[in-house]
Amino acid sequence: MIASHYVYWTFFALMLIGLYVVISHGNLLKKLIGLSLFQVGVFLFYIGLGKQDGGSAPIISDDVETYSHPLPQVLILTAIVVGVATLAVGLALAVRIFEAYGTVEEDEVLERDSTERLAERDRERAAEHDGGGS
Amino acid sequence: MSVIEVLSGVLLAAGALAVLTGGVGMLRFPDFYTRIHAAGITDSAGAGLILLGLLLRVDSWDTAVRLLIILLFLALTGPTATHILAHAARRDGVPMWREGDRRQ
Amino acid sequence: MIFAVMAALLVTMVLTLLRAFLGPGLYNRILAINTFGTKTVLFVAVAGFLFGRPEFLDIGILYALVNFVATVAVLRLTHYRELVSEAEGGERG
Amino acid sequence: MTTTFTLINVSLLAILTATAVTITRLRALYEATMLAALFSLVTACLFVLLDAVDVAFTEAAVGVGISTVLLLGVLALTRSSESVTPRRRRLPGAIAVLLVGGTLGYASLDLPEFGSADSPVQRHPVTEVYLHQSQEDIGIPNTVTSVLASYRGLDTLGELVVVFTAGLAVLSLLGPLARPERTRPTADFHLADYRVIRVVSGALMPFILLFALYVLFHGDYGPGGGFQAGVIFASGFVLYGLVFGLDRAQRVVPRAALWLLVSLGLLLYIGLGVTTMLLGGSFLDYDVLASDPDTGQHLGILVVETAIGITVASVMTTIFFGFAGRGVAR
Amino acid sequence: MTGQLPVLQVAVPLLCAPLCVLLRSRFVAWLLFLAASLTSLTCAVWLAERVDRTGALRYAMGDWQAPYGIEFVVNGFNTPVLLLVSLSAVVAAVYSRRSVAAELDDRRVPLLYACLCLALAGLLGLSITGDVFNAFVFLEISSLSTYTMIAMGRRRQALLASFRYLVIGTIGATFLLIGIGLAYAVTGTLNMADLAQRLTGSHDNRALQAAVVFVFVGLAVKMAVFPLHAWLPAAYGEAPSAVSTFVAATGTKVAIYVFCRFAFTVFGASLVFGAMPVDRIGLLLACLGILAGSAAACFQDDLRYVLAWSSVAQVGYIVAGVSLATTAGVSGAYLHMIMHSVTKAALFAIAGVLLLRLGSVRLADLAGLGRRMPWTFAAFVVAGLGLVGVPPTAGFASKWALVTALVERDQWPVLVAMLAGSLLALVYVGRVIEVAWFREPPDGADPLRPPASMVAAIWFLVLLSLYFGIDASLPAHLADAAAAALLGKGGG
Repeated sequence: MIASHYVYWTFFALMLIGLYVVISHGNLLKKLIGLSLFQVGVFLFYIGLGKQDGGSAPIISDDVETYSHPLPQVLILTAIVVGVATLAVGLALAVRIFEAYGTVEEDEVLERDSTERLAERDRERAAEHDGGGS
Repeated sequence: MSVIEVLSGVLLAAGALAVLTGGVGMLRFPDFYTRIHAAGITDSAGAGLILLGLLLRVDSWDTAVRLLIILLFLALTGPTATHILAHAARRDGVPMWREGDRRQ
Repeated sequence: MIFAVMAALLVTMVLTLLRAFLGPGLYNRILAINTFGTKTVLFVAVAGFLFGRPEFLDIGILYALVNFVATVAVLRLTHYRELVSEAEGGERG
Repeated sequence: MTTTFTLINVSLLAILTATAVTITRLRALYEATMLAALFSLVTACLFVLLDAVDVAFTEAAVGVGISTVLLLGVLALTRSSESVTPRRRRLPGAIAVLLVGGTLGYASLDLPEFGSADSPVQRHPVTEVYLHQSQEDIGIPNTVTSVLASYRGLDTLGELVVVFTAGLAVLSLLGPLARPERTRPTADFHLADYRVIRVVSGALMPFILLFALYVLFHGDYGPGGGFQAGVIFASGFVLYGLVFGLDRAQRVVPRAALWLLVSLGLLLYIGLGVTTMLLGGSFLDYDVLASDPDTGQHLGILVVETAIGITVASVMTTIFFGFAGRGVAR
Repeated sequence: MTGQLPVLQVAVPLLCAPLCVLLRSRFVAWLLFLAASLTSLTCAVWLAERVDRTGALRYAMGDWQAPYGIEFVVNGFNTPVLLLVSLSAVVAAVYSRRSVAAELDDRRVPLLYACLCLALAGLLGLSITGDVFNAFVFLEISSLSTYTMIAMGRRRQALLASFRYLVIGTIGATFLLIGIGLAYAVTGTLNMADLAQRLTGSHDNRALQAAVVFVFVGLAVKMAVFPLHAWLPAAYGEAPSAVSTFVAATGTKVAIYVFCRFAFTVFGASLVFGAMPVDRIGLLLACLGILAGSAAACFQDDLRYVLAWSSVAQVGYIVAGVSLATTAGVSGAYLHMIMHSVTKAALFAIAGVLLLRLGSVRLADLAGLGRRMPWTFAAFVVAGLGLVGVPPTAGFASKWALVTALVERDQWPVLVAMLAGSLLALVYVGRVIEVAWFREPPDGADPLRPPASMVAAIWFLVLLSLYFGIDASLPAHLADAAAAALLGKGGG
């Protein structure tokens, strides 16, 4: 079991490390780094599925007999591209969030939003009160 | 065993040795500036010797051309990278180690 | 012989990696990672010969290229950060 | 041979795991980004080892050439150190990791052996078709390219659309349409400090572009193809922009041209599909492009790779200009 | 040319997206989006009609037969979704012209239309594809364009909403990818029909069971099923109104369809609902979702957040129907999907009009609306009652179908939750009506005239929902055909 599955387990461990970073870290950029780690784990898992012992890259040549499977590689090429596209959008959003809030920590952003909302409500209350009084 | 194979073996062994020395130096040297020296050994001597050793083993010319291109590329970018690194480190005031200082 | 070279490369990778983990500071890490990049170029070349299909050396060329681009990017962009933060660090809070 | 493979594999996996753990622990984000680049390099080596040369090519180009540069660019624009993760945030992460890890571990008990020649993946008739039948159907040695561009051409179109969408997103969020209200001081790059790098980069530029073209057209025979070529083109421009400043880079490739190219590649791909439909085949059936199916497939794949190359190169350059332009906005 | 319809459905919106960017004119971009959605609608009607007559259609991309290539499959189970998505796109196109012009700065408008085209293409492709990995790609197209559109919202909160949706959505998509990978490891194929065939008889394969878990958790994120709904309220509440109108009507619905497709036609009901307790978990989460979503909706003070939380609850109703795994349940779920989509699109469209004319949709600012915009308010009342499920609105017909399906299986606790959810819906809709009708408008407020095109779109949706409420034969026929096709009783 260990000899035949250690590779998968390591890939799974990489996924979990990434997942942990995405969920528990509050820094938006760190979250994105974690997201890439998570995805890389999945990519490796797919490629692992296509590997064959003693196989070679699936580029046909006369003096090679066994090849690893090309399909997982094609899928992962697509997935890598999707991953980098998502990363780019996420980073652009992070830059804009920093410009709007002055921070890239999720907790601080939420805090700033809620203080803004509270301030607004207070203003409203005050306005209502004035209206009732006069 | 032909002469070329022996020669290639010698080159590869020398390259492996250089790479290893560089690696150990990378870890053991006391500060950034001395470590650049270690990096230089692996980048130039190690890479060069290994690639030359491999070059003697190729059997088709297009592989040989690619090896040469890699060699050229490493020879061009390696020193440049270390140069600007040292430059930038000095600019940012990375401390220099002198005899008797604590290792970093 | 080639296997010995591979082993040496792997050991060096680990040593360099330790330097990258230990730092200290940004520059030691950049240096370690730059050196590590060279190791990976060699790794690809040697692996090609080790497993009998040396025709994929294009990958090595690419590694050398992106390694250089990344190093330049680090140096450029870290330097730039200081300029910006000096100029308006206070405003952004 | 298998022992050699296992030894190398285990070392790389160990390096990878150690790097991942270190990344999570580092709070200095520049350092974390650098280690992420290193992580990418090791992953790419692992891909080479697992026979996925095309994937290794892409992972190195994307992970080191694009992701790292973008992350560094963003760090330059924002804050570069992470605040301490409060204890209360750790619990949900730990729970999710336990649940997912448990499920994955459970799944692994019934996964086929790693590297087995007898797994469902290898036994499925698709394998035979992609590896051998494709030599007659399409006639390209690199089966990854033929599966990518022909058998599963629609996935690749989808991938290109995703890239296009990312380009749109960055344009709309950071492009010239979304100027920050506050202008920043012009960044002084101290170009004179870096004479060596300017000379070297200048010398490398034509070589990089040539290499990109080579990768584009050599994709049928070796690792490479449109996407990889596009990324190499883009990293060439990135290097140029980093070394010679954004202004000069934008003079070489003006924004208007980029806008045009971004759409042009995608239009070319979809247009190819529409052409095959007009010629009486189904969507992306390249057989109808020429009198002889083999030539038709070659032509179709060439057009597809070129289209991908154009869009990817221009989108990645647009994205880089978007981030870099944010910093030196005047 | 009619043989090419399945691919035209997706290819035309895809073609329009780069053209929008290339031509860079607001009007042309709008026209392109309208043309794309009208073409899709035409194709969808045509396909629905053909499937109804002749059964399933298959289209092999690049003439590579499945499982070697990718195929599109049109069958009873996805024609309702195709119709729903393309019809919503047409309505959103009519509606968006004025709304987008008011909410976005000029130069970004073509980009928004390009993203709308891409989202449309992504959702249609997701509904029509017969290949699991291709489904992932289309899912990412639609998601990525949706993130982009949400980030175009007016307030800075839109940025964080988009970012959180991006992170959660990507985790969901990656889960889907893991699930697909595990299923691939067990079978070696990615084609849905081939997968289903190769999976029969391997119910106790642990990797396969894990694949089911991952695929469903990944889709649950996109569906906004109760504990994974965190992204939805802010995303719908902050997006530009045209976008929330379109996405609220289609986004989660298509994910629910994909869930059904995987559950019934890929993994098979005997594995998913027999060997694994997905039905019980589904019903539990549905109840929790209905209660939590409705309750949260009652405490919002922004109209769009009220509607968004109500969406979380409505997803619960649909999931309850699907989890029953009976023909009546699935048919009811499809019916509720259609009805809710029409109703919710109308409500978000109304919120957009209010945002345009009042500058805010906070409940406090809606005071006296009934007198200032009587027609828009009337539309809100009708659509709101549809949300509650009062006869003769659309909501009643579909909730009734769900209730009968639940009674048939003796699921009384779920029924109680649904009734409680409807009562809570009465509370949150009632709150809005109370403010809008009984509170005095601020001094000096004049009657407001919303733009004609937006009113037309709203009233089209409202009248459609009324019509479906009175005569539900068309959607009921579609829903029955869908359930029959999914559960393998006819249709093929």
